[in-house]
Amino acid sequence: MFDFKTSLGQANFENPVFTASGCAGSGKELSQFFDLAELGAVVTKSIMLKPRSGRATPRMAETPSGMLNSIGLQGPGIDLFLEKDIPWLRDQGATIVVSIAGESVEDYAILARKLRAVSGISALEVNISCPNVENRGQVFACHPTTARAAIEAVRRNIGGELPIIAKLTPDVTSIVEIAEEVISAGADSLALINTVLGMVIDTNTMRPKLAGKTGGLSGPAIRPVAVRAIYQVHEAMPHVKILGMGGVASGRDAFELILAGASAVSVGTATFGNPTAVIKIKEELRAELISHGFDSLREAVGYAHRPEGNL
Amino acid sequence: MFDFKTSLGQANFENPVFTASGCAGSGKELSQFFDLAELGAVVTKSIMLKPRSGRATPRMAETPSGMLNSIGLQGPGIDLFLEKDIPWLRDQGATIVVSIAGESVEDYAILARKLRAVSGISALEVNISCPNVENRGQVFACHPTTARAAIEAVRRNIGGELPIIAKLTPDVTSIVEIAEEVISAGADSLALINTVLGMVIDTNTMRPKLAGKTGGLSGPAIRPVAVRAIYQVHEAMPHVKILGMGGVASGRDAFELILAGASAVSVGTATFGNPTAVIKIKEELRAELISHGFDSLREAVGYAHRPEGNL
Amino acid sequence: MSGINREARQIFAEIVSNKKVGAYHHIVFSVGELANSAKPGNFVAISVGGQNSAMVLRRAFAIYRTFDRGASGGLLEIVVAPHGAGSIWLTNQLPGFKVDLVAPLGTAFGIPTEPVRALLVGGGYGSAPLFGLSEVLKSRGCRIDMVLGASTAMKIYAPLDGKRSVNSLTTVTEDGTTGITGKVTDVIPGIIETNQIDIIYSCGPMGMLEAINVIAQERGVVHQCAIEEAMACGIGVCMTCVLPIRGEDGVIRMLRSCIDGPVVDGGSVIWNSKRTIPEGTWGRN
Amino acid sequence: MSGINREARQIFAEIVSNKKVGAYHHIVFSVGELANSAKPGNFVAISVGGQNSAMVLRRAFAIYRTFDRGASGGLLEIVVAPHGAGSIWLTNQLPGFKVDLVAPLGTAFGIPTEPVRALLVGGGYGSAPLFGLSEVLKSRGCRIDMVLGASTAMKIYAPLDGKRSVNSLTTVTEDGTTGITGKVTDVIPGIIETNQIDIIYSCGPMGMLEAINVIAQERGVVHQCAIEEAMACGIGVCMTCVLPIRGEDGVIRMLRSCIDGPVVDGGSVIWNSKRTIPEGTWGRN
Ligand SMILES: Cc1cc2nc3c(=O)[nH]c(=O)nc-3n(C[C@H](O)[C@H](O)[C@H](O)COP(=O)(O)OP(=O)(O)OC[C@H]3O[C@@H](n4cnc5c(N)ncnc54)[C@H](O)[C@@H]3O)c2cc1C
Ligand SMILES: Cc1cc2nc3c(=O)[nH]c(=O)nc-3n(C[C@H](O)[C@H](O)[C@H](O)COP(=O)(O)OP(=O)(O)OC[C@H]3O[C@@H](n4cnc5c(N)ncnc54)[C@H](O)[C@@H]3O)c2cc1C
Ligand SMILES: Cc1cc2nc3c(=O)[nH]c(=O)nc-3n(C[C@H](O)[C@H](O)[C@H](O)COP(=O)(O)O)c2cc1C
Ligand SMILES: Cc1cc2nc3c(=O)[nH]c(=O)nc-3n(C[C@H](O)[C@H](O)[C@H](O)COP(=O)(O)O)c2cc1C
Ligand code: FES
Ligand code: FES
Repeated sequence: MFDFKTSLGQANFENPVFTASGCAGSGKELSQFFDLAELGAVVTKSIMLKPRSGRATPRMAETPSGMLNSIGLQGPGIDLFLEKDIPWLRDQGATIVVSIAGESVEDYAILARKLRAVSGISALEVNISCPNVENRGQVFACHPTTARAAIEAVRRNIGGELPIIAKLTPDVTSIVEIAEEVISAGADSLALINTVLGMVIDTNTMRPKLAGKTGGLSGPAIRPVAVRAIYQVHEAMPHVKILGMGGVASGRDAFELILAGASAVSVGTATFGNPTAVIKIKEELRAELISHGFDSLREAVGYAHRPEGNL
Repeated sequence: MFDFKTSLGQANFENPVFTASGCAGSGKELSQFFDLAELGAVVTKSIMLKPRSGRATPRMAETPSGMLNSIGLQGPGIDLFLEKDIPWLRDQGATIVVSIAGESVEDYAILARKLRAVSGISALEVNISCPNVENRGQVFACHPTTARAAIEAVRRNIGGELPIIAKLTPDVTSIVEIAEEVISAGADSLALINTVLGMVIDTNTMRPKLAGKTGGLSGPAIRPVAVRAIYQVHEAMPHVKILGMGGVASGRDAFELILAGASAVSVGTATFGNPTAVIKIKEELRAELISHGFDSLREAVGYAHRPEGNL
Repeated sequence: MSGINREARQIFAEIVSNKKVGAYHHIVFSVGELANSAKPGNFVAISVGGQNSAMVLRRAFAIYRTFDRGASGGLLEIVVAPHGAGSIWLTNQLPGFKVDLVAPLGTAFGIPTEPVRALLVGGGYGSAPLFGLSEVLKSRGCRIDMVLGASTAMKIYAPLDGKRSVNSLTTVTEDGTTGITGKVTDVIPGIIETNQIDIIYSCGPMGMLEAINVIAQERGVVHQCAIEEAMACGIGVCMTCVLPIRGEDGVIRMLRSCIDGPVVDGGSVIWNSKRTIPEGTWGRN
Repeated sequence: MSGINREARQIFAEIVSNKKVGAYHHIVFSVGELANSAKPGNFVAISVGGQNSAMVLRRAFAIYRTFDRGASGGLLEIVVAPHGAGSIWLTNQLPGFKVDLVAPLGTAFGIPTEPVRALLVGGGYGSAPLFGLSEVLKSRGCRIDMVLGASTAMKIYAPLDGKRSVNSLTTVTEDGTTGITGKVTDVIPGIIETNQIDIIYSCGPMGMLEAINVIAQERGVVHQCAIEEAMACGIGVCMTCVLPIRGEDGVIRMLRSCIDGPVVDGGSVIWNSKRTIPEGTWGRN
């Protein structure tokens, strides 16, 4: 019997294929295409303290083998989210990972306190790839000190139970440095990678296409960046579990991230091109692992790091 | 009459479309497909002090809308290069930009001294996106201090005449910070961007595909990253001229980089897919500029930065 | 007019025919039972570029009409303007080729329960969904006037059989190559007055919809319009396609045009807000 | 055997025919005058995936043969194994479709000035360039033995008309579905001895070329082989396709297999050096 189970920190999952935060809402819209309980987990769209309109439109631009987005974390705020989305997801039998995002260290602390007593959540993904209003809009995950502060605030307030997955941006000089910092600050595992900062200029209007000017690049175009980041971090900290993401559109792609060191994989942009992508990828990944002779997913995690000479 | 001329520092060019360093050798191989004198400039492959075998193979992997390479700066060394390649290029009537790369600050200094008296060179592109053997293989352009040291070494040794174009990597937390540093260290203008660090794992062998494990991602996949970097740096330092590159495969793409703030554009990976890409892009760019009503290339540089409301 | 379209299915649909009509391509797909569940106003989302395409997102097209011919024979038709790389690719596919298609998506035009006097206004290929709508309205005993506008005659989509179900048809082109010279908004006020229009249904470029809306609101005419926002997913999960809409509670929210639209109440839209979030929008900061 | 192929041209070439032959596709292009300049051993580089393809690099294929029928009628033929996305795309293109093609590229097999006894060894589709070669050798009065090997019969490419020009043909398959069961290297020593072979020409997988080379060097037979390295540009500008070759001066250099190859002297190659730079290579540090 092939063993597809995986874990991130103390959280266990039936299979390693998740939705990516911001690419599946809170699951409702995908549930008409498949049963959410079939997923390793639903990772919900990053939720903030208060309701947020998000950025003005245009919010997206297609790019070669990818897309830019600048949603600006539109959402209902944590209270409405806990009142409506979480009970609904629980009713579906979904495994839930809640993603949170803050504008200040205090935001993260409050979000963690609001979540600590909520039942039915398997883990917290802490999106620290967002602008810190207290520090000239600099992204938390871009600097060791602010990355640490955000994660410490969550750790202090979440209590002992709920595992913390810190989600990092690749837009840094050394992602290993940031990864080490957030792990020492109390994160249990890491989510790699968030989108890559990019821009498209509309050559008709001759201005940036997105209202927010810059946006986050996602999709297959960035997969080599994701694989590199996961590989580097797994090499530096082989015992830290990684939730990998970035351009996964097939079981082969998911397998590539797992060989690099991911224990589970989130699927984002691929869902936009194909509403059933997550299910397809899960089945393809299982077949891929079996055809390469693995008895379990766990054996394949980081397998690309084995010493030369080993088969 | 449409004015296609451009300049970088004190160097003037008949048109703004160049080859990208490492993607056209020293011009010889392309010269059977078109006349090198038609190019804005030939930017030669980064040359080092000594002959170099480069890295082991495999050295490349195709990726969605891009490719990874890890050549390791294979080349004959500066002496043979000056003896053979430069005279040949001069004979072709080509406008020449020489790219140099070093493993230490001292290397850059020596390279500059060897080049200062050479005639027929329009500018020096200083590739500082390479590993510094004196500093744990860290890339010069990744840190303000090492980036500054390399550029200062060139500035001190090159004399007053030859303009310096500092070529930066996008793999940093803030490219504006590095850009400001190298300009204050004496660079006249900037080349943006070098490749993005990536990795591909071969799912058959289940190991990194490239012998060098990581490689540089280039091609259309990274164009949004290039546009963003050029836009940010032009916004911060509008008077510094930029040689833009990254995923340019058509005149529309070149126009996009110019609107973002590039005064000239280098074409790299597109040449691999199409040996005459540089010429095609030059003609398409001219048509694009004219059809948008520009009388000169200069008017279009950074045009995407004009205030809202302006046409 | 809101929420998830529970009928949406993902299928591989074979192209049955692909014909150039004026500036457009009229493309017919074999979709089986899916044809039953589509309503006027709904759209389809189609993968473009084939395998190994650099285009990762679907393209949205309004459903022109459907034919229910049972499980094997259901047809779905669209009208495509070759615009950029994706739509041009689609117009180049030949009968026999299968595309990956998700439909029906989005909201439908609201159908009045009693016979009303309806004005249908289409801009360019925006006319396409109006013909299916007019058939439904006609079957409900409505009187239907139709105005179609475009820059030039080639861009007026008005098939003969489509015209059958309307009581009057006015065409307007900016260059005067067919019909009246001008814009649709030049003739709408007159028709509203003469024919005592109760409701306007519109589909076309945002600028046109906005101008129609001004006329409709001034005259107190209900206005349902099908909007066109750039969409990444088409199914409600990406939040790229939003626009500001005032709810019945008076609060402006950024709603998704793919699931709370494309058909929306023109009077509730905060028009001309591109590149800004209107003051007072829920969660604006 | 070195340097830039001055004959290389970039053209749009129409597919004249595309037929499945065993495990391969035999594809014929209309290339006009370009057919004149191709020599056995040269290759073509073809853009794949069409417009908006996510594949940015050309694919290389050995030229199987060319027909000079003047400016309008010249033909160029290749044999393609459907391997990954790019080659599969190519095998799916129909006659009438035009591809962007650069040819002839690379070095050609060296032709001896006097009649010699030649052994031609092909692995899989590696047989393709050997038929054109054998015609040239035959016209120079050479005696030609040919050995073709593959894992299975379907992967032996040996068209009837190709066999005309050889004096003997031995086929070898690993699974025994045709010819002798085994590997080409099982039969080569015997043929060298019996037929007093002066020169071996080979084309096929690197492992096979290396094994042939051991046999050739042991017996002092000249060995020209056409190698296959992953190539990004095919024209000498990217430096991805290199392999270590010992020059006449005894120095090992990383040479480009696209312009200093694909045909190289087997005796000068430093075999089995993948993922390393051999000790003593020029510029190794
Ligand atoms: C609800 C809806 C219904 C539509 N109905 C029709 C129809 O019936 N017939 C028709 O010809 N077209 C219709 N469109 C527009 C059609 O989707 C675009 O023309 C098409 O997406 C352009 O893609 P492209 O690759 O050709 O252009 P590109 O400009 O290359 O597309 C690049 C990206 O921008 C998006 N985009 C570009 N233009 C538009 C646009 N006008 N609207 C939305 N997204 C755009 C694309 O989806 C793609 O993601 C509709 C759009 C929507 C949202
Ligand atoms: C000089 C030369 C001559 C060749 N002659 C033939 C021939 O006559 N018939 C034939 O079927 N094939 C031939 N090949 C191999 C052919 O180029 C590859 O099979 C093809 O590039 C695979 O592309 P793909 O997209 O199908 O596979 P993918 O694996 O998807 O290709 C991904 C990338 O790897 C490269 N690549 C993958 N496999 C090879 C390979 N074996 N050799 C070189 N590059 C590779 C591709 O070019 C591409 O850049 C030749 C290769 C070379 C270098
Ligand atoms: C439209 C869109 C919205 C996103 N929203 C979020 C978000 O709210 N929180 C977050 O952590 N990541 C967000 N992401 C990033 C994804 O979760 C993921 O890290 C990234 O897109 C790379 O994966 P992909 O290439 O599979 O999309 C978003 C991505 C997209 C495309
Ligand atoms: C095969 C290859 C070799 C390269 N070699 C160099 C080099 O020697 N020096 C350098 O500064 N940049 C080098 N580059 C980077 C290019 O000059 C360019 O900055 C980058 O590829 C982005 O442009 P592109 O997308 O048009 O290729 C190389 C790129 C490639 C693909
Ligand atoms: S298009 Fe994705 S939410 Fe509407
Ligand atoms: S393939 Fe580019 S140098 Fe040989």
